Amino acid sequence: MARVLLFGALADVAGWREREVEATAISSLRARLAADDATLGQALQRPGVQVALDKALTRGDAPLGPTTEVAFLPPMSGG
Amino acid sequence: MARVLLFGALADVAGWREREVEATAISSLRARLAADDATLGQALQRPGVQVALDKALTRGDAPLGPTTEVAFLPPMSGG
Amino acid sequence: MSVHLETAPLRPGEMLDRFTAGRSETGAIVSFTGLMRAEHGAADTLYLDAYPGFTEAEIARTEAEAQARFALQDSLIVHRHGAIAPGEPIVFVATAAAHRRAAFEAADHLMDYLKSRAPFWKRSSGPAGASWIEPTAQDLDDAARWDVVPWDVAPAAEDAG
Amino acid sequence: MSVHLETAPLRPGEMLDRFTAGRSETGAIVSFTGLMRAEHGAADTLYLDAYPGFTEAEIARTEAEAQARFALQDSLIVHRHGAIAPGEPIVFVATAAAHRRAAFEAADHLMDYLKSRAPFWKRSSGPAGASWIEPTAQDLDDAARWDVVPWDVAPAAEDAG
Repeated sequence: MARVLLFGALADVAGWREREVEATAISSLRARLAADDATLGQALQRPGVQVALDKALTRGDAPLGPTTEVAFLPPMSGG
Repeated sequence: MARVLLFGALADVAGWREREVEATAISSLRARLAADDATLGQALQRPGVQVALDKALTRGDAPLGPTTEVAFLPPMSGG
Repeated sequence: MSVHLETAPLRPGEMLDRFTAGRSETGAIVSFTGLMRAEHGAADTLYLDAYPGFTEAEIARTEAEAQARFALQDSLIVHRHGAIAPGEPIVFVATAAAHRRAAFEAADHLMDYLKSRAPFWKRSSGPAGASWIEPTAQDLDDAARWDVVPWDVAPAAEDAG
Repeated sequence: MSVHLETAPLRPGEMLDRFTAGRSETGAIVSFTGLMRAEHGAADTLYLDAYPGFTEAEIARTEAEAQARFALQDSLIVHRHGAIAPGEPIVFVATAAAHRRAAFEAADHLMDYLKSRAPFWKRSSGPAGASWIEPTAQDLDDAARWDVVPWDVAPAAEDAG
């Protein structure tokens, strides 16, 4: 059960900001989110969307532990 | 009777900051101040010392009215 | 040095006084307060999304770089998130240094970073609707001004304040 | 726009809050607070001589030039005179503009003028005695930075804050 967080426009696209999702890797998490919501699945693939695991930016695939926090971050706009 | 004001190091040299002096022009005022205090007379001639009449900078000689305020300003140091 | 996120309205005067108190070797304190503009009625709410924990940590890295680069004595960054109304402060930055050039440049640099690269997502709402905002070309240019200077430049010697 | 001389201690936070209040089209407020440094015990009093009436009027001319040059919405300059103790504010400058670059540059410019050319005469006292201080070469260089730019340069367009 990863804890998934969406920010900015991604949360608007999905209609939620935070959700528990069963997944053991970022790749399988992406597949599950896309299966539930194809529009969100596409939005997560857009260039500039970054992924943070437990508040540290990561690239590519990575395994998820049972309590990992996975955040999908659209391009940062500044404050 | 001009009202004479001294600022900064000039007031230290003279030992006073403000005094009424009988004079009808800047030139005669300078002569009278130098006659009373030769060190002050010299200090007032130093390059960079400016003169303001009624709070407006002036150059060269100028007549003084009975209530003119004459200020001798050493080089400005900023705050 | 510290970075804070707040959802309640910011109080710049109180923050400036607290930041200024008890400094005997500081000659210069610069503060920047960024306010939400009403855009003459075109904007009525700015919503700033942040990722608490991540956002402060990312900002703190840039703050630490700025402290070293400009020989700052201290700095404070307080950023609002959530819904913000016109006229309200969005961000407060303060920098303290022995001399004014360093304090000005550090505050300027921190603001360029905060406005263009910091981990926030912002949505502006008004009578014409709501939209998510990307940094402007000017914001990116402003931030890039600092990239061309070597990081180990020494601050220029200078008089008090 | 206003210029004030004060003999009582300055209150930067209060001045910043009053300057900031009620602005719906201001995106950026920069403040500068110049403090007297103790110089690790080498300085115990700064005495600033001013010529009330003349000093404010001269500063106001530069303030008006800065307002036009940087398209400022507002500015405030409050300068202490008389005897000042270490840690106390000497000067407070605030600038308000739609965008941050103008507010930063105007405050920076005003401070360069105030530190090098404004009509004050300053004497620093410490254990080693008292002496009248002239502007440093760095102060004059800082002030001269602004002389090479044409006065009618338009401020660059830029995002909020």
